[in-house]
Amino acid sequence: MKLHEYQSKQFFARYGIPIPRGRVAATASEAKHIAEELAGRVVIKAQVLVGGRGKAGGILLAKSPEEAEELATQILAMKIKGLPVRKVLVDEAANIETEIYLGITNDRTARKPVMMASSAGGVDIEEVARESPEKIARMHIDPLLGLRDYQARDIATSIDLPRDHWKVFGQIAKGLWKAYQGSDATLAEINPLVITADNKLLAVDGKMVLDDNALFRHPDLEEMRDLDIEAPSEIEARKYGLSFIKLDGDIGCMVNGAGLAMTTMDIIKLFGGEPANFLDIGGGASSEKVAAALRIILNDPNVKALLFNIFGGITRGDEVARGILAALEVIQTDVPMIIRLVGTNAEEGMQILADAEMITAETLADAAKKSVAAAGA
Amino acid sequence: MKLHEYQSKQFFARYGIPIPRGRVAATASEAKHIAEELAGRVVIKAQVLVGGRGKAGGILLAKSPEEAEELATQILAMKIKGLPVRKVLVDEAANIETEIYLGITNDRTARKPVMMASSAGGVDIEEVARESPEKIARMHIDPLLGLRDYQARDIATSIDLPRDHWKVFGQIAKGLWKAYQGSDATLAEINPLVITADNKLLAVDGKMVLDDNALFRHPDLEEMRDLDIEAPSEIEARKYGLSFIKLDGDIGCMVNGAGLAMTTMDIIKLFGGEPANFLDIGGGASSEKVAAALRIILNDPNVKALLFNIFGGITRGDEVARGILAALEVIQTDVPMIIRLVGTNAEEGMQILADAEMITAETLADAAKKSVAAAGA
Amino acid sequence: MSILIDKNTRLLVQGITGNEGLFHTKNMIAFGTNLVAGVTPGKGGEWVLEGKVPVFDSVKIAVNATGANTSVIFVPARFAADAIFEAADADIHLIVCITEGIPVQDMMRVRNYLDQKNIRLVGPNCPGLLTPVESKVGIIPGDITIPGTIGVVSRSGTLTYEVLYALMLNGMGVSTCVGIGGDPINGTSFIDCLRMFEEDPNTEKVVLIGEIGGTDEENAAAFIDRYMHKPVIGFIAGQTAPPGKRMGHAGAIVEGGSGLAVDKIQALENAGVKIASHPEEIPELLG
Amino acid sequence: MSILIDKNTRLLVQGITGNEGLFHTKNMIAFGTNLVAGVTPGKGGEWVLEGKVPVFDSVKIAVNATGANTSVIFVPARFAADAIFEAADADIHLIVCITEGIPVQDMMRVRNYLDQKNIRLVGPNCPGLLTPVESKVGIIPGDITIPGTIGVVSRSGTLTYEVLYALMLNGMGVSTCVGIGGDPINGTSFIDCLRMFEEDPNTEKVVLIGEIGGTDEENAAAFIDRYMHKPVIGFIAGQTAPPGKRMGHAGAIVEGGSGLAVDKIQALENAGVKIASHPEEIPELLG
Repeated sequence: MKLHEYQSKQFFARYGIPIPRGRVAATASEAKHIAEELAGRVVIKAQVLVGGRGKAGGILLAKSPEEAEELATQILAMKIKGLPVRKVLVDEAANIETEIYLGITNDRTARKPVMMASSAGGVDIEEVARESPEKIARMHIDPLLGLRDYQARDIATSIDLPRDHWKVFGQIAKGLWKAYQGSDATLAEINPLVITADNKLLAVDGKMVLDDNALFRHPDLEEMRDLDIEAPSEIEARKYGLSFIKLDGDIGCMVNGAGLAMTTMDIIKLFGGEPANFLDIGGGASSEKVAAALRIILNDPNVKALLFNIFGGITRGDEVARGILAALEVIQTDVPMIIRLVGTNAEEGMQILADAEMITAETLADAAKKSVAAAGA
Repeated sequence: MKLHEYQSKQFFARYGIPIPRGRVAATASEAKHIAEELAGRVVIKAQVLVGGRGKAGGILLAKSPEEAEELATQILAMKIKGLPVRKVLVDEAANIETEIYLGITNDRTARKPVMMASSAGGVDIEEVARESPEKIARMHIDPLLGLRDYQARDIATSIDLPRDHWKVFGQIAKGLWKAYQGSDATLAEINPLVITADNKLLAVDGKMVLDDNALFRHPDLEEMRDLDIEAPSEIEARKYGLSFIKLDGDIGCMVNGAGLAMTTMDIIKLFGGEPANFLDIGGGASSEKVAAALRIILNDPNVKALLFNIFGGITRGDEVARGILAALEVIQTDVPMIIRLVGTNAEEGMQILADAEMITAETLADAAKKSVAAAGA
Repeated sequence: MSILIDKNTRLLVQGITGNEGLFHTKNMIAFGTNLVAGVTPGKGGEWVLEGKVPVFDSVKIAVNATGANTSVIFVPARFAADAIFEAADADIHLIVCITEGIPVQDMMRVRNYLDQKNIRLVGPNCPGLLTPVESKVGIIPGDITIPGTIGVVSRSGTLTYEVLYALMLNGMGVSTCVGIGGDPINGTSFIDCLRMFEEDPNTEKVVLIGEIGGTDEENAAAFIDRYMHKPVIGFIAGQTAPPGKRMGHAGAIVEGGSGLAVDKIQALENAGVKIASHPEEIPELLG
Repeated sequence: MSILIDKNTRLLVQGITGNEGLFHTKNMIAFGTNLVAGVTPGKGGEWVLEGKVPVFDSVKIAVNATGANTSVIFVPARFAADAIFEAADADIHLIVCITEGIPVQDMMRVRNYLDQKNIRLVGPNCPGLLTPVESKVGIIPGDITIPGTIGVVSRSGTLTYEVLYALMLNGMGVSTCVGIGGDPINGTSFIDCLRMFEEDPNTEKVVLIGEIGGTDEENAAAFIDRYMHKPVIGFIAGQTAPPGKRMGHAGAIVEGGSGLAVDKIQALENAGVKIASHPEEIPELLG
């Protein structure tokens, strides 16, 4: 789950990280009021959970409250990469001398958090990582000990930070670590962390991504979830505990197990089709869950065929079959359905579906071929 | 540094440990008001930093606010093991069914904190440890990981705690761990942790000892220090960074280094004398510090002789000698002084003291013998 | 005939009285696993499955009473890290964690702790292990394998069953199948299993089933290139997965251009691994 | 001729630009210690003692530049644990911490961390080590020992000097003197040193100087009884110390009836150790 810039920065501030004065506004007149309070140049920043806001015109500088209102009006009317801008952050404009990158994420390979810093801040850090990895200093953090003071100093040394900033930088780095750990983040970054004209460190932009699996520990953060970022069908799916991702193809698929679901998508493509979604109904799915999954897939008008691929283990073929029948009683559809049931109670499942006019398949390859054919018909 | 019962329990409550309703009072009328608020039987408990309050009559039960006032008057007039009772805690009386001991301390040998629990709570746990150690369950805590849930359950199992209390006991154990860790304690204990007649767990008495070396991290706790527990001379000594402990003998000693100071005490005893104090002036002591140390020792009217034993390393003999002279200019004293200076700048030191009419000694044994003789004269 | 588990495995089930735990305990016993004990705190003294399996309050007590040497964990995600610590501290030397959805920072602490000791964790978020005829630890269906000489290692669940089933249909037997799980931080890597299969005298060929996310397959390719003598057949799921999206498994995500299926396939092919274009092609490539 | 430090010791001083650090750096160099570098964060690039010793910003940089293999720490107590971690993570294999007053919970974390690695810490709250003629790491005065075959290990500072001085006055030389420090949680125990002295071909006899508090002397007695062939002479300070009071050293306290001098003396005597009644008796007992 991603946090907005303003949420991330507020969270950082709790841990002693200096952030610009500012507030979030949902209307242009609010933005004007905030600009009046801040008295001076302000930055109006679109709060959307995608990168490239700046290039899209979502970050603008206003010299007066009136201009702030005008620009906020303009930004609040925008969509950036398809996402509507519902809020803007109005921040005091900083006089930036230097831009630094500072972030913490999980290093899967090292199985430790890693702190990364670069004197080439302010831009896309993944681009820096690709094109000049030597510009990024990396420091693994022992998850049992946490970030140590000397490590923060080593990072400061690595990016040639002037010595008079080491102390505050150390506090910021420790604060970022505590924010990361205290929220079960998978990413916590300040980009840019700037040195201002009056020689202060300031976290001008911030980003946090939280571990969905740990949100039970952070109900306050869970409440910050922005649903705009997800397709309505994905929100609906989460309600039912389904793992669903909408794609652009025309062959819907319902599979049990994530790896098998990906494989089903891949094999559809392999035989010339395009999957309309990723959908894992999980282990031991109930008929209600199956019915919900079916509704969600068929809600997509692009879907021209639907492939069920169920390898029964914990999931029982008869239960899945009953779910499909239950859903089809409610939903009227002409979409051809291809079904492959293997494993636990597969035969019973096939019997239940005997009257449902479905195309059956023995193998996965066969099922994929038949689906591609059905979608093309 | 020890915390009072009421301070410890308030600290425990911050970490979710259930404590009885109650407040501390410095006067009997305050105690009466608190008893009125609590409406019911209350316990009046002397707040002094020594054990055995109960046996000394410092813990009494009051059935009415009037009785509370009366008993508080009585307790506030007491001295327990020489310490004046300045405050009483007025707590709602609990209906106690079972008394449990739960504590955390440092295990020096294992180099880990250890949680201890016993179903034989309410009494002196050191006595239980001596006489029936099998009644104490012990569980080491990994200082890098902290107390884990399963460990709290294992402790509960070990003391045969009824299962319906495991969950709350686990929260209390975790709370105690956090209190211990969060305050840099060397001891945090609940004794007794009781099961009440209405089947609730309640921390009826609590004790915390903090690590003096870590108080820089806890200025709020440092403020709670009760100076009554220390001899005025010990408080004075701490101001000057001197390590001083008052004893009952008549030979004062001033030594550099803790081990050597103990050895000096031991050798005085070995040759038939009794040391009046332990005093370590520390490494590289300044003449100001030496002068302060001298004043503190000579303030004790029992002192009949004073032995200086200085092994110069970082501490310089001449500096010590100058400190002694400076102090003797201010303090009038007839106490005979024996001095042994060895090591760095010892000769210079002895020259400085040449006119001071002091008894000199070459060896430690010689110094001790001369001191004993001087005190006996 | 196997790696990690065999006839000598004495299994303990953590979370045995839950629905899932009980269901799979029954299946593991039916398979023939030597399942000696269960643990559910607060239910010590009970028995499950008509008195077949004793339940204890803690792993330590269970180990002392039954000599269990392996544990399989079915407890809910928020308690699972603690269950792993408990098993590790009770000197269980093989811990298999089925649970899905453990917070990743919990797993980093667990993994860094276990690395100090000599304890193997398989999973979490995995189907466990199966050695035909001898022992099954986890939830892999017991009726889709026959004994043989093919070692199978996979990050997936049902996709693994698909492969096992295809092998069986083609008369091909398995030495041991290990599901290492779909989480970004887990206990056992492809390399760990490849090394054991390489050393196992009864394994002749290995099937490796990877998916998008991370670099475990790339690391495996480097290992195969340098150290493996036995043939390895591979399959990588997620070629059509969009970047930046978690494909069900917490670890199945392409991030910052890393973790792509195409790179994994390339790395494995460079190491001499034959890559199947879909699971049912695997028996043919093993042929 | 020694344990732990010798001519090959390449020493680095953490906290070199502080008063204490600088003072003792000068003394260690005067003694002949091969002192190659200093570390003070923020002062990298400077030199101290008229250009004799380069100062670096971090231990890692200093180790890379100078090949230091041993570190001595003079930084203030609140930063000392971090300094130990820094040295440990830079692969310094012998860390000597002079600093007094480190919080005990910091030391528990440090010690448990170091135990996972193969790194020896001596101290904290100790005078360090001295091998006559070869190397001095810490603050033991350099002029109160002559080379010889007696190993000295002690929890104390000036009391140790007292003993060294008495040995010298009696013409007795020392192989290595180790001050293990007066804190309740430290890096090196009596047993660690006894084992090294037992194995050191140039040590013939050992002097052990203990004090009240803890059970390190009792543990040493058990070790001596079972494994030591070389004679050990002991002295225990604090026979007259009252219970419950910390006698200067954080670790010198009799608690709950444990840590008494009389018990330590008894244990050591039972193990065949001759106990001196005061320090100046030690040369006689070594006789």
